[in-house]
Amino acid sequence: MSIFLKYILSIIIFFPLLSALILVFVNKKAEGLLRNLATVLSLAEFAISLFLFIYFKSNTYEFQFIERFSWIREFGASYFLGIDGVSLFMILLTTLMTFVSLLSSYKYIKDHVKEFVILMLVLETFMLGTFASLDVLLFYLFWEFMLIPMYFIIGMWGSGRRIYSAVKFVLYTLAGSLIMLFGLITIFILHYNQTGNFTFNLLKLYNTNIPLTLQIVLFIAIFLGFAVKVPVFPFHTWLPDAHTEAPTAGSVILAGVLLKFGVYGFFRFAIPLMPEAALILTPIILVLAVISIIYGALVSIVQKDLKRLVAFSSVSHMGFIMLGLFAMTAVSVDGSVLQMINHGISTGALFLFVGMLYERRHTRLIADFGGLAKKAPIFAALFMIAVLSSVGLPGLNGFVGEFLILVGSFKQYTIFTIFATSGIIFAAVYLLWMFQRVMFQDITNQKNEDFKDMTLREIMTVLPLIFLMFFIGLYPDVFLSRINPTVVHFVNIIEHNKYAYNLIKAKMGLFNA
Amino acid sequence: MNVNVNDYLAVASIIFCIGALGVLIRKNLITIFLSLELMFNAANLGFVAVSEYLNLMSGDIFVIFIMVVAAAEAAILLGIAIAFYREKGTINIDKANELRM
Amino acid sequence: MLDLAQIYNGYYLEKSLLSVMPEAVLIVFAFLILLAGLFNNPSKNSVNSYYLALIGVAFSFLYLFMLSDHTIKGFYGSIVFDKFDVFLFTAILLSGFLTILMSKNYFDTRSVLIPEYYSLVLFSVSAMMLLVSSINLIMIFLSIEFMSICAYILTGYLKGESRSTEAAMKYFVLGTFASAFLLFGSVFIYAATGHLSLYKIHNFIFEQNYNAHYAYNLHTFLAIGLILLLVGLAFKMSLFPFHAWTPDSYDGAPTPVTNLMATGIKIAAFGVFIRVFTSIYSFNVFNFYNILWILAILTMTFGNFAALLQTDLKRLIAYSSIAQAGYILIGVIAGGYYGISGTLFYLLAYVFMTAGAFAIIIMFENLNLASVNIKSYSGLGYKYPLAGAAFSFFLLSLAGIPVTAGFMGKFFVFSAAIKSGYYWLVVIALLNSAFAAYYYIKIIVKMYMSDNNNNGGQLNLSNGRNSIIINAVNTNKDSQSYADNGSGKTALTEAVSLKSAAPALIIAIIICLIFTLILGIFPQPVISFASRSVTSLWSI
Amino acid sequence: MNSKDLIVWLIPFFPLLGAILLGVFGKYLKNYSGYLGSVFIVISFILSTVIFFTVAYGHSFTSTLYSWIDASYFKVNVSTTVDRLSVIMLVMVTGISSLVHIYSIGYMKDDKGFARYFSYLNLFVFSMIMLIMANNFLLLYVFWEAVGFCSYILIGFWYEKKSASNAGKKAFIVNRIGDFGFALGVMLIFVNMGTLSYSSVFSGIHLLPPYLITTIALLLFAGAVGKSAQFPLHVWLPDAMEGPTPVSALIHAATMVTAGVYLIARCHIIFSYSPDASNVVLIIGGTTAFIAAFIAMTQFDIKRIIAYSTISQLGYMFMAVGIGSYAAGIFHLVSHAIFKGLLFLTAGSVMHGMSGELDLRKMGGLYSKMKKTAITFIVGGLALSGIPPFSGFFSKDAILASLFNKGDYFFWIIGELVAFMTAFYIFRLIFNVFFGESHADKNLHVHESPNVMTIPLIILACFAAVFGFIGMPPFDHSIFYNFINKDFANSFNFSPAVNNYPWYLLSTVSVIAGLSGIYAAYVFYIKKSFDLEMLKKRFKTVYALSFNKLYIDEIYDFAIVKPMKNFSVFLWRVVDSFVIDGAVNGIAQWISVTSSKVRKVQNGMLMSYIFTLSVGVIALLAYYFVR
Repeated sequence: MSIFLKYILSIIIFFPLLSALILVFVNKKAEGLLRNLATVLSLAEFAISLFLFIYFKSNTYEFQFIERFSWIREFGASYFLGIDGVSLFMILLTTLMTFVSLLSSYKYIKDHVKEFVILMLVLETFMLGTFASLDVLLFYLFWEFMLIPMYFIIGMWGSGRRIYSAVKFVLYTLAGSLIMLFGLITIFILHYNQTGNFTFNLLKLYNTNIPLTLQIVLFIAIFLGFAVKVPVFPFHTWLPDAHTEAPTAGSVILAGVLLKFGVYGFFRFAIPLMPEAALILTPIILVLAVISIIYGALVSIVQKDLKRLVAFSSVSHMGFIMLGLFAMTAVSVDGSVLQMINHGISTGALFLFVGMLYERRHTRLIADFGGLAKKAPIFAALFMIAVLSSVGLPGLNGFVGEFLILVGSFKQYTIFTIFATSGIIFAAVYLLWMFQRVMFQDITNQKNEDFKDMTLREIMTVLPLIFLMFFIGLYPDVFLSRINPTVVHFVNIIEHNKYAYNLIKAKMGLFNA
Repeated sequence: MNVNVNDYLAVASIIFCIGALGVLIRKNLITIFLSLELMFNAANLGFVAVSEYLNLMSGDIFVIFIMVVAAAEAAILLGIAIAFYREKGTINIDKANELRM
Repeated sequence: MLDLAQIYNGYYLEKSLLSVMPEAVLIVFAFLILLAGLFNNPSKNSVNSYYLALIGVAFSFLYLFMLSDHTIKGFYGSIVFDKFDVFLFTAILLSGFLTILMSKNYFDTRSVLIPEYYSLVLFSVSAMMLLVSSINLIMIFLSIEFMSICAYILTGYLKGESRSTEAAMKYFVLGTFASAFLLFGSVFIYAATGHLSLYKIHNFIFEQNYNAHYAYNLHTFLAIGLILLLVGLAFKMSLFPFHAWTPDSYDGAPTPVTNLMATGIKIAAFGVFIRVFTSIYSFNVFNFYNILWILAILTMTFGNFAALLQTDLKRLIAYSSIAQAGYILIGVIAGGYYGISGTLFYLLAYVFMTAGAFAIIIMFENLNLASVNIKSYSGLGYKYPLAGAAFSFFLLSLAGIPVTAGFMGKFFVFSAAIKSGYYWLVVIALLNSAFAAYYYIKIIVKMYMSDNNNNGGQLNLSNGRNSIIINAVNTNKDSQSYADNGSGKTALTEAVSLKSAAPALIIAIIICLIFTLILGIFPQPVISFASRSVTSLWSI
Repeated sequence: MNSKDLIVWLIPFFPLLGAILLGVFGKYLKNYSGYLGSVFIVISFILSTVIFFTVAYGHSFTSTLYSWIDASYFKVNVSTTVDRLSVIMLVMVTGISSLVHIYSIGYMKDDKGFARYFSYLNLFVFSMIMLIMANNFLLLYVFWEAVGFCSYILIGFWYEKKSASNAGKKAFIVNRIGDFGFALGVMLIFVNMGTLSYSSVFSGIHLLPPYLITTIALLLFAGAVGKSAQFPLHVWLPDAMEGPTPVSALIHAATMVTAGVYLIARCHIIFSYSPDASNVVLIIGGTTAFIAAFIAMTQFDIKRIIAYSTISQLGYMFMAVGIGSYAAGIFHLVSHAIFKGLLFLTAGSVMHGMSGELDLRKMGGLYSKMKKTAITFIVGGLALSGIPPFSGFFSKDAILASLFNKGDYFFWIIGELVAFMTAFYIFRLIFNVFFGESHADKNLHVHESPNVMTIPLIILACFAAVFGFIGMPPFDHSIFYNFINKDFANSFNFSPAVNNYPWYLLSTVSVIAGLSGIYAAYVFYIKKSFDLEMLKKRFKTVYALSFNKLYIDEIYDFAIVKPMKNFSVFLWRVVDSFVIDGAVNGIAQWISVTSSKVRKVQNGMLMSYIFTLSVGVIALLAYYFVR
């Protein structure tokens, strides 16, 4: 057991890859076996990841379950893993969402099942690695390769303009992350110039002293990489396309996990590495975040395609998360992290439901639906819960996160917060209007007459998410108590730097005019 | 008349440029090769002159090597030219435009 | 372990021989192959010469390994065998080895003279190695010419095929033209310094740098000399605007030869350039760095732009190799211990990914499945999942996606450049590699996601390049049709399965795959190897 | 957890249990779900009564269930406060809910969503109870939204009807607009006070600068405006009548819509410290009371008339709390809940008898056919009109007297005017529906409702008749005032509701206003002394304004909804697709065009290759010489 716990992160990261390897040897015609095996293995993975949760010490911000091996001596890169309260839940979210999306794709993915399940599991490994690595090079390795399985998933099993979307997704994010790579390398070199040691150890790089001007340049470079992933307002256009054309499982993973990487990157890398630049650029980023919130919401209102609507709603929701993170108060960052989990669950669930609609009717246009509640009451009820969770109805998960973000940001950034709060109105507008047109009213389209209600498997797919929606909504303390020490530490770092930043500001007369 | 090593190099350069222009302008494969030989020989001239001026041997040795190589190249060229002629019926280099873009 | 250097200690000529032992072995085997070709039954020729070539490479490796700890100067200081050589010899020999593995299957179906082919390959490999170990302008010129002459012949080796001949012709004229520049550059350097040995030139410039009385015309001579020398070397490295031969001769040459050119010649060219660079250019006389980084930017940008819309796979990889040359050049410009070892690492990584890609191309070519046109690759990913996956992996490596050797190489080179302060150069290179990803991904799209539904299931016999190109698989790309157990396949393609691909080819692919992966995930040993070998550059 | 706490937490527990059980197993419970749902609520009611007496004869107390959110310095518990205000609300809510549940068993009998209906209704009761019991602002906000959500699903209960689902959505969104303000208010409280619990906030609020208190008060009031359907956010309530009638009775008359008044009463300390905010409350209340009554006079849909009446009566309550007469406001809240619940339920009974007919032009002479309904309706109508001895008289009189006493004569006049209008429109309804000749379809079988529906009506009618006596004028000496005022006694600028005035004179004025309204309705609709059509023509503008609800919906549509939609389309089509994505694709396009040009360099001609090479050489040499 102790060995298991000592290497638990590696086990968690590479178990999916091992599973994928096992699946390679399964005959590709045995589709049922492939599906079941993949699902069971991903469930097992989720079960293993729960050990992290159980053995996680919640009263410290220190990294836990640390593993460290020398990797590339010449660069000072090491295989360095460790998690804190934030990455803990990101890992759990990843393992859960992978399981859910594998379970969701029994019907949706009809051909190339083998390739699909293998890619999903490979993707899982890389996502987990990204969340767990504390070595910048290792992080980048996981981070960028993640694109490839996702690219295949969109491109091979997508619909409509899948190739366009897949290529756009890859190039867009690749461009961002390459610019980010530039920033990361520069910090690495700076650290070398200051200490004479090559190291990619994130914890050591935190101590790099970067001149302010360079810091701003580098922050912008790294910002681009993460902002594309989030995505923040002007860099979001890959998202609707990718979401819309991706298969359900792809959308679920994309919304549930992939978008989190941007915010996680800011939290783990961009801000702690360059706190002063982050503080200086905060107003600009907050403006972008607020624009994202309102812009995403407004554009969602008029979408005709269900998935596109949910995709734009993601832009809006991620705006909230960015707002909370960059407000940099303990409460708002707590809210942000919680909202990352929430968004994964809620939007993931929404995509699952949209996927079920698509499986049944082979259309995603809102106008083609209507009156489904009558035919599928269970579907309607569960779908409604997911919608409400996304709307941010109190009692469900979305509310807690959003409220913490807003209340945390309110004091310092009152105006931004007020604008952001207006997002809760728009959220109600676009989601409820969508729900009304899809589920309520009379059946106008004859094809909806034989709409089937959810099967047991489908219920099982969404049930964990629905459960979590209520659980986080009603008892978020389980999550917050583990997130909070990490977040408080994070905010303390910022506060510490704020002091320095204020000194610089005073010295330079920055913003004084 | 006192001939400076610079003058030799100037002459060599002129010959070199003539050769280069020949390569650039002529279309006949053989003529082009002759121009290339001219360029090689310009180099030979330069080496010999400098070698003489500096009272060294290495330049002269180089020249001998160059002459050998040039001979080898001539053989290769003829082979290629014949193959080319077999296929196109001409040795006009403009006919070689199958590989492009 | 038998220590050759000990035995021959003290005997100058023997020591000279020792310094070229790996090359000499190859040359001996090249002659052996020729001889064996004379006496053997023509039908067995192909097999025997193939094995002889492999054994030759193996022996060369053996000698390389035995000598690897020594630094031996020979032939009156025109050749040196040092750690730097060890690394590059390894890369070059690997390139040759992989080329030979690929060749067997490729030439089995084509009527050409087999023994001569293999001996030429060995000759050219030995020429590349000689080039890398040359430290004298004469030797550099000679090895370049040796290498080039072999390459010209190999390029035109497909007798009766006009593209091959045309490629050889263009390559020859341009190559000789560039050699003339190299020569003429040598003249001026000789005139300015009075030396032909790189290290003497190095010392000369080093001393003159501090000498205010350095004559003006000598100054000019040196500048012209360096520029013309650079032109000659840049041609071999296929830097823009001296790249023009690359796409055409890569395209026209037999694919294994293309592989040899893309990997071996490139390594040799960069190897010698590093030697020249570290000894001469690194003084930054006349701000040579400016020229170099402008060339780097132009090269990678041109390569990527030209590759973007390319539909011929061989040409695409040719352009991509131009772009790669741009990236590699960044490492050289970054210079220093870190930059040069990055360059070396990149070169080795480049061997594996490029050779791997060519091996797959040859495989598909040989299976008569696909021409080298991208169109014919659609759907291949489903039909040959492993080959498709491997090909994707090589392409991703070329694109510089992590977990592959290509990423590590790029990372190494770029961080070296940042270390030396070339921020903008790196930014441009990164942007370049972002959009370069497009054309690599385009191929993957074709293999896995293509959805143009023309000529479904119909045989397309075209006499494109002596081989029958059957567009059978490129037909119905809708993934649907492959799912239901090959209802979309024709009987012909059904018959041709992966198993008929030569084992040698598969071995080559597997080697490339493993090394591309290892270099991407656990590059530590190779990086140490490269770093160790770089030290010898300055220690002579 | 002692027994008191246990009882307190059991009150919301049973409705919640009911909601879950009925929601999940409703399919199998069939008709029993109605009984089951009602039983849970009745238990809740009994427990509430127990708590009522505990508090009435004891002290108010708080009870904490668990720590809900604990994020750094933001801590919120799930806990309740049980004081006199909340127990009154509790008893009222659970009592009326019980009756409505029982009534619904009959009303919803044949509906296929029977179980679903009771599940929703139980969920609503749970949320409402929690709203009342909450002891911090966040919990209040949570259940504030939750009741809104229940209202949303209940309004849209018959979701097949587009109008119903539209109305539900509209209710939710308009409420959200109010909640937007409310949420900001809660945040403002937190960032300034560092806590959200009532006791700490109320005890520390006076330390804040006045402008902040006013802002907080106004933001909270924004929430109240949304939830209590005050002008300008009243537009959702008339549409909400698309829901089943018992729902209208319970949610949109008796309980949820009064939450706004409850909120202000609960936060009376904040409002006491902010005269400006209180004035805003007063003005909004007065405006709403008048506007709604004005609109109600010309409507034909009986439920809509009652809905507007509700809005108008809520306006009264806001006027009361606006001048600080919280006791009077709460008193009217309770009595209004009773008689308005009664009116809605009887309207439902009428609908039930008329097979869903709502247009009063198609009714008439129903008195003889459904006597119980008619009588109870008239009792409700009289209570609404403020005719003694019905409860409405006492409660409305308390408000009007407070207004007069405070010196707000203008609003007193408005109040009296509205009293007249109220009596007019409700008797217009009564006369048109129950008296005169029948305009109903001849084939329609009009029948009295079953006992399960009429008995709750009778119970409510009895209460409507007698409840008022606990607030006998003079109000400040009444039982109710003395009971509730313990909670409001600490209010800073508390204005005693009534003080040394000739209360009987004021009462007389009110009664006269009510009676004259009834008489006017009698003259118009029974005696038909005037030609209505002619009057309509003469006062065309006024009539049109009233009939078209002051065009408020249209104005909103024109000024807000349409521009927003157009703007969204603009953002999507122009900004997103054209500008941003256009830029992205433009770059791609540019690269590809450039690429196609760059490729031409490689034109296959050896000569041009040599030329490029030579140019390269010359350029390099030029670099050196030009440098």
